Amino acid sequence: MSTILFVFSRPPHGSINAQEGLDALLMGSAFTTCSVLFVGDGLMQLVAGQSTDDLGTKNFSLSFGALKDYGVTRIACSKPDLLARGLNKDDFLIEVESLNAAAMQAFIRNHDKVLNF
Amino acid sequence: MSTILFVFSRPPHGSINAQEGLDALLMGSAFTTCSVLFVGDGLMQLVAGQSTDDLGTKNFSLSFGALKDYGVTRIACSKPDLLARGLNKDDFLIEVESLNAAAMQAFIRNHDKVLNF
Amino acid sequence: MNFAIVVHGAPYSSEACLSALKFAKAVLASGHSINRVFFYHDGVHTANSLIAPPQDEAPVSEQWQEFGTGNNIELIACIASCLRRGILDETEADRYEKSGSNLAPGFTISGLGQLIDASINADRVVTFGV
Amino acid sequence: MNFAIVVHGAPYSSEACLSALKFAKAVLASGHSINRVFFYHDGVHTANSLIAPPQDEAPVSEQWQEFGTGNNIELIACIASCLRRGILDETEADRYEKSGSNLAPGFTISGLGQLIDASINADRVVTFGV
Amino acid sequence: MIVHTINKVSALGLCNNLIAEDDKVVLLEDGVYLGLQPLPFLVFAIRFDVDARGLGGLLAAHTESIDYSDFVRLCAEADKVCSWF
Amino acid sequence: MIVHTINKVSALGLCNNLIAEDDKVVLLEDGVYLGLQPLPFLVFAIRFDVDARGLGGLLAAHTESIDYSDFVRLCAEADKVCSWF
Repeated sequence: MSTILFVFSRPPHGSINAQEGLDALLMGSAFTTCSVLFVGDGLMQLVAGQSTDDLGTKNFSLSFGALKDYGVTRIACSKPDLLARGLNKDDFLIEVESLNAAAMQAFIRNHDKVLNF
Repeated sequence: MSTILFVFSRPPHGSINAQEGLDALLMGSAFTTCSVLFVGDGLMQLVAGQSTDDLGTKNFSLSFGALKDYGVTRIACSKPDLLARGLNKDDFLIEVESLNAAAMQAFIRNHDKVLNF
Repeated sequence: MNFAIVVHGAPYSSEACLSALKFAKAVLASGHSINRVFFYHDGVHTANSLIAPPQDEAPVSEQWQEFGTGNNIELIACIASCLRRGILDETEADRYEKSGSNLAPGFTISGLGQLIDASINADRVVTFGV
Repeated sequence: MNFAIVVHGAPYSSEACLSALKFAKAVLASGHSINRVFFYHDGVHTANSLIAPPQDEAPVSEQWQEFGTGNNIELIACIASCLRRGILDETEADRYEKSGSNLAPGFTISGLGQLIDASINADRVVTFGV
Repeated sequence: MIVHTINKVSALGLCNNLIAEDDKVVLLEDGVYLGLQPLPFLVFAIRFDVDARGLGGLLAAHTESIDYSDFVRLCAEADKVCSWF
Repeated sequence: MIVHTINKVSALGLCNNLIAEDDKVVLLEDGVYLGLQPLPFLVFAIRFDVDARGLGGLLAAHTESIDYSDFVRLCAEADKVCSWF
């Protein structure tokens, strides 16, 4: 069975890309082995304390807490992109591996398919 | 009567923003005094020799030649953005003023309204 | 003071449509007026009557309808943008021999001249882009 | 070799929809096959039957219909993306009590599972994003 | 005085040459991420967008959170509004 | 070998750390503007997109113009395709 790596590169809330990517990941993990890599402003999806009450949109960041329960195998982010944004992993709402360039390339190589959002 | 400055910042063909911006400029020039400023990858709208025959989309760059006939007052681009792209004005299909930062700020100040595309 | 508001973003796909609505409400709440809201580019998707969003997402399109109708504010969807994107009123549906129309109540399909007219006559123009 | 193709961009608004079509045609011309084309995000606008583009612009949506029907290739539009964006078949129009439907012939509305299934079973997945 | 609105990080590159010394910048939507670093302008960020993204405690000291009524007031005080996206 | 597609200039920033030495990069749509400068990868650009933008004579020497059948062949030769947008 093909394994799938989901790559998330868009910030949350400004467009629905992030939310529709997460929907696809949750669906994917019901069918096969899936992992996820956050790159660029996609890292912003993981920032803790998101509160959309006043904005009036869905706070889908709460679903990230359930990724492990859904069976998502590895949850990782780009270390260079983390540093470039002045963030550290304590700012995130879940535990995430941070990978350097070589480790990210290996991560991609070790999956059969890549779906980008 | 309000004067309008149109600001074009998107490259052509990848999305319809550039084409719909041009449509708005042509309409605007029928009603009032209009000028246009190209910034960022919007400068790429002006590159000569665009040929969309194989792509199968509309080659709206041909309409830029008619801007003066439509009464568009001034046609200008960002000099820093021109240099950053390694382009010079000979690469363009029409004659365009290139403005430095101070001149662009004055250009915006001297119009009543700004419409960005 | 009189505002013209221009919306380039589709509901859900982009936040622009929701931001513009919040801004428009604040304009009225501040005692100013709005001469027209012009939906251009993907913004015309706001006028699609067939949108059926999930229960847990804000019904942005419906909220615009209520805002326009409730405050008697013109909501204009650009005709050229609409035709390219499949938003039709009954007249256009007939003209192009389409099976039906899908323009939501409260919206009017009209030409780009309405954008220029609104821009010229407003004191301020604010665009919500994508 | 078997390809799955994923389209995120709406016709006209984005070139992605047109690039995907050119790619799909080249896949078949090269002797490969396509197991499914999955329209997600704004890509589902391709399935809107009410699009009436100007004469001088390529009718991308119609070209997809012809491609799918002519080559017997599944064109699936994601149901969740469709509902948010106002693309409905008759079943969904009835369910949400809407005045009509606008799904173009040749397209089928179905769930996200179809994206995963196509990705797993294809030899290659290629996404055309925005 | 001109109000410049910025709704995404990449749009700063379009306008940073065009913002005059006495202009004001309103960050909204994904543009609020620009409020994390100091910028050489007078910068305001829409609070709803800041909160939605969990950035309340992360904004640079000089980035002022505002609501939509403040945004409208800034637009009314300005000579015109220029929207970058 | 992985084929990476890039369809806009800003997407290069997302993937430049993720492209391995033996990978190949296909520029399409607005991504072909990246073909104007030398890039440290094996770079191909879709000819239809290059021509539509008037870039025929402006591409960097090492950027190779290809058509869609070449693009399909590169995908078939690769282990997988990764799309950046």
